Amino acid sequence: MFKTLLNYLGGVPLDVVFLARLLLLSVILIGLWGVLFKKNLIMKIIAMDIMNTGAISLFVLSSWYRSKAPVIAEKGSSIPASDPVPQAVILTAIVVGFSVLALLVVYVMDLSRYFHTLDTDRIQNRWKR
Amino acid sequence: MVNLSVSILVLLPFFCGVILLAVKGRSSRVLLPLWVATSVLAAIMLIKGDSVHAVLGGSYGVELMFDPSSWTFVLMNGLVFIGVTLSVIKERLPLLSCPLMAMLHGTANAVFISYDLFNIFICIEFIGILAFLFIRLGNRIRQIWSSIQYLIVGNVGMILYLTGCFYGYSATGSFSMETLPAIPAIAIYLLVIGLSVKGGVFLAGLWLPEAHGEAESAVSALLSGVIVNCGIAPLLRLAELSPVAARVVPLLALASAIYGVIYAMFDKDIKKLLAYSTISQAGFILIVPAAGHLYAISHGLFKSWLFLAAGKLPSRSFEQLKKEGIKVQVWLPLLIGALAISGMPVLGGFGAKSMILGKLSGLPAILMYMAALGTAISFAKIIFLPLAEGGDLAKAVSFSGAFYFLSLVLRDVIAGYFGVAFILKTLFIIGAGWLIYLAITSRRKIELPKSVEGLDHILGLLFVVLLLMIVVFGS
Amino acid sequence: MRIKFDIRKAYFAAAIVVVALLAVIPRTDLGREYNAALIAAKAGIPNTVTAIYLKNRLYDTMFEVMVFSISISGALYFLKKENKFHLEDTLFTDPATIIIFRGCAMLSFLSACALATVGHLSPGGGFAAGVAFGTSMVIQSLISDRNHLSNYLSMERPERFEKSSWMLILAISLLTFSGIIPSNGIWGSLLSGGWVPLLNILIMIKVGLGTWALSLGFLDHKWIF
Amino acid sequence: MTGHGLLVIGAVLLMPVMAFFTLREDHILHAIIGRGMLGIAAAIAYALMGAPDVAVTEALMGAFLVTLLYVVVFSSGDEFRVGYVELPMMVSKESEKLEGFAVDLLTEFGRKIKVKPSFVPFESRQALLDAVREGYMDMAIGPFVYPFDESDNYLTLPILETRIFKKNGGEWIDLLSLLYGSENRTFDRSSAEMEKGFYSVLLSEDAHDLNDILFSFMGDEDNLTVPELKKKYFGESK
Repeated sequence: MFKTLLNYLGGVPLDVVFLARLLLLSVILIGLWGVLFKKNLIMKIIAMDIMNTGAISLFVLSSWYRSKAPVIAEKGSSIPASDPVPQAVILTAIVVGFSVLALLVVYVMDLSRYFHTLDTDRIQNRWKR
Repeated sequence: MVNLSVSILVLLPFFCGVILLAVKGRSSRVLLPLWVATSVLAAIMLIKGDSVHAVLGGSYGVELMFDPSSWTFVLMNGLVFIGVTLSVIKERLPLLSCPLMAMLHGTANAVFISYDLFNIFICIEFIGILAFLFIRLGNRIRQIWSSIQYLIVGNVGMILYLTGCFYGYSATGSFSMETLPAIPAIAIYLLVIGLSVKGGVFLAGLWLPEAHGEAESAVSALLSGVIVNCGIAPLLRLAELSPVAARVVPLLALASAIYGVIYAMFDKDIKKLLAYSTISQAGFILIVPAAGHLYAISHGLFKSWLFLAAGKLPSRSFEQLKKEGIKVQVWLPLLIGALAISGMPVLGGFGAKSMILGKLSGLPAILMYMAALGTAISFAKIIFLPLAEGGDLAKAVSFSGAFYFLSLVLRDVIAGYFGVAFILKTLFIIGAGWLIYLAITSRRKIELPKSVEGLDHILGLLFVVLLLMIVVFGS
Repeated sequence: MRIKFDIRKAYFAAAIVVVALLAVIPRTDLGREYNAALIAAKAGIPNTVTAIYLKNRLYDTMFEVMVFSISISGALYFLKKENKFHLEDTLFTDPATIIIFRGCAMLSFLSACALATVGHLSPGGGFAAGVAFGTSMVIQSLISDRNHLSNYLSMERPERFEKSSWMLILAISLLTFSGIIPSNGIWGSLLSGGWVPLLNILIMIKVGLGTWALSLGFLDHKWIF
Repeated sequence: MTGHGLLVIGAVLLMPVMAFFTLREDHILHAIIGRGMLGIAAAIAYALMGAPDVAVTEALMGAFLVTLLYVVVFSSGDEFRVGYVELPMMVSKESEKLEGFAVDLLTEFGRKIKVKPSFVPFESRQALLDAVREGYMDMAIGPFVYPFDESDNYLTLPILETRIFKKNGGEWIDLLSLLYGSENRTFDRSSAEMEKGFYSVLLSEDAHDLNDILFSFMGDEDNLTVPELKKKYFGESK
């Protein structure tokens, strides 16, 4: 029943991976909405972090094959499993995303000593006057 | 050969960086042999002129490409670092700056030789962090804000680049740049936008005036000389390899050249003027992808020299400089740098500029000549600054100044393109530029709208430019 | 400079169109489910993800260690510069908390060792192990009183540890690039797969000490707790 | 659409929901909790999609360490530091609770701009003045009077007019510390002549936007906190 409902929604190939990719792209979109519309600098940074998580989860989606972890039991066996290349690559991106974030957050605290409300418009107007 | 060059270009600077971090070293004299080693290695490889494509670490490893274009960028990297170190060699630098300089040098080399999309992502993020810390070292309040704005814009750009990598991998199954033609067009646009944020190209580079205006002169010299080129070098590779990017990048370059020159002409702050001219020179580099690296080395040299000289000025606004005049030890380097950037024949900028303008035809050629004229007009402001007495000529010929001058002249002599027609054309452009400056621009005070440089605007414009690319070039 | 609300709406509308076009791209990523077997055979390690990011793409991981360490030392550069208020000796003196904390510290330390040493056999990464190791050190430093902690674990000794493990990682990556890799050993045994087990442990030490130094920085700066 | 596929879609659906919850409104605490939940939802989704390594790293780094970082930022971010020297009626500590004219004024101000004040006690006036000059304290309240405590390394904002008794030797005492002053400052009122003065809040140069908002907060007429507090504490007798 559920399958027919999904196919009825439109001719687009409505399988699980397409739907998952749609949802993960919407995570990036929500993150971008936060970065553009939130006034407080910390909220902008949290929104940017959400965008980063969305982009990272896209990679994990591309490595998904029957949810089989890419760990090989015996030496020569060749059972089809998820693709390890994007997973290995995205481990690096998670750590890089975290370290950029850690640096940003610590230095925003230094900025908050001068601009307590951390409102980006007020900060930028400070030097336009 | 591959292991030797990787270890010298990338691992040796990292080792020195870690040791300096542990020892808390503060004098940059120690790092000089490092830059010299890189430049010598790059020069030898350029003379040999062969190109090697290596895969590091087996089947799904990282791919590297050592061809003349990457060796030219590496040579520029070495020379700019030598010049900047010579000029700050006597000062006692802040605690973190020596290790950061060593690591920035290693990562910039890694970007120039890399041939793998994801590896470029990691290196450029690392350069983003290093540039953030560099801008932040002089802890004035405005620097805190401009460094945070730089990192946020850079990070959003890099998230777009990462999404582009995802679509690239899911279409072709590998991150190597050889598979670029098979990548869907939208993924190429995402990659181009991500790199143009870091390379300071067109609207995506609007963080440059804020970041340059605030950073110390040595930091701005590194920022403009090396860090901006780390965004531009992969863009050049992209334009050469992918047919889609080959149509997009020149158009972006054209827009960037014109936009940067217009804002440079009417700016009243010398550092902002240099920042806007970096945006426009990025356009010059990218307009002809095959010859881009030749112009990049000249731009890296004279732009970093100009920033170092501009750092010694008493004040940054042109009105004050016009009233007080500047001493000869600052006036001479500024004059030579401004002449070099406007394309004076013997001085570095001429060879590459005439080669690039020679290869263009039709509308792009006219627009680029206009941009060259605009550059001459905007730098006439520096050339016609009055000379105040009391400066001693001896200090004018400083160690780093001589080094820059020599490398600029050598650059033009070696890879020059001295067609007589071009010499006349360039001299005509520079003359016309000075005339227009004296007649019009020096009197009229036009205030261009700067509201576009707000944080939300830059981030939003990324997506507008992305949409324009999709509409104009089709998904 | 009042940002007119409609401009940012226009930016967001452009973003929606771009993401919509991204969503509709047809998927072609089929037929890549046999990579795992190919890589595992060559690297001699069951866990192919660790095989790739510590052997085939070690170049990226080396940059990743650099990025993590530089951002930690960048943050510490700021935290140490700030003048610190006076700090109470111990933060949690209530005995029940101390016992629970000590338990958690031991638990997370054990999980860190498990993740690191067996990282190349079963899922578990050097970085995750590092974070777990860092957390156990942080919890431990929370409950022991400050001056006992400062003279016992003064920052100089871990600082040297951190820098030396950092340099070892760089040295090993240089060796791996130039092909000097010890034999793969018995499939599935603890020491199989060339440098991978050693690299896992080194990354654990490096990331663990980095996280611990960052948290100590926060502790001194009287931000946290 | 196998059963497992539904499970994965469920976990992946959790992520945009958590992302929306995080960015719904401007309160940072909600955002931090939302971010932690998003990290956990992502870890669940990765585990279900057959990527255990990434799930472990995302759970530890993305969910735990990032939330720890934000909590650290939040706990020190949303406040401005106010140093005070005890002065009865203006700022006094009765049984663990601070109250007084200046305290209520700043708390009301903090509620208006959603940044809460944190009061730090100081023993001597000079220590507090140095802290404000260094920028460690954003504001200072207590026995500071407008005409006498003027200095160029901090701003003074007069909030309450009062009488000052000034002796020719330059030694002065303000009305409140004279009437209620607990320390035994012997001060014969006879030889001092009365002058008009204002109790004031000292603002450090660094707190840029705070100063602008506070000046505008005090400036606009229709803000009736000041007359209210005056009636409450001094009953219009001043």
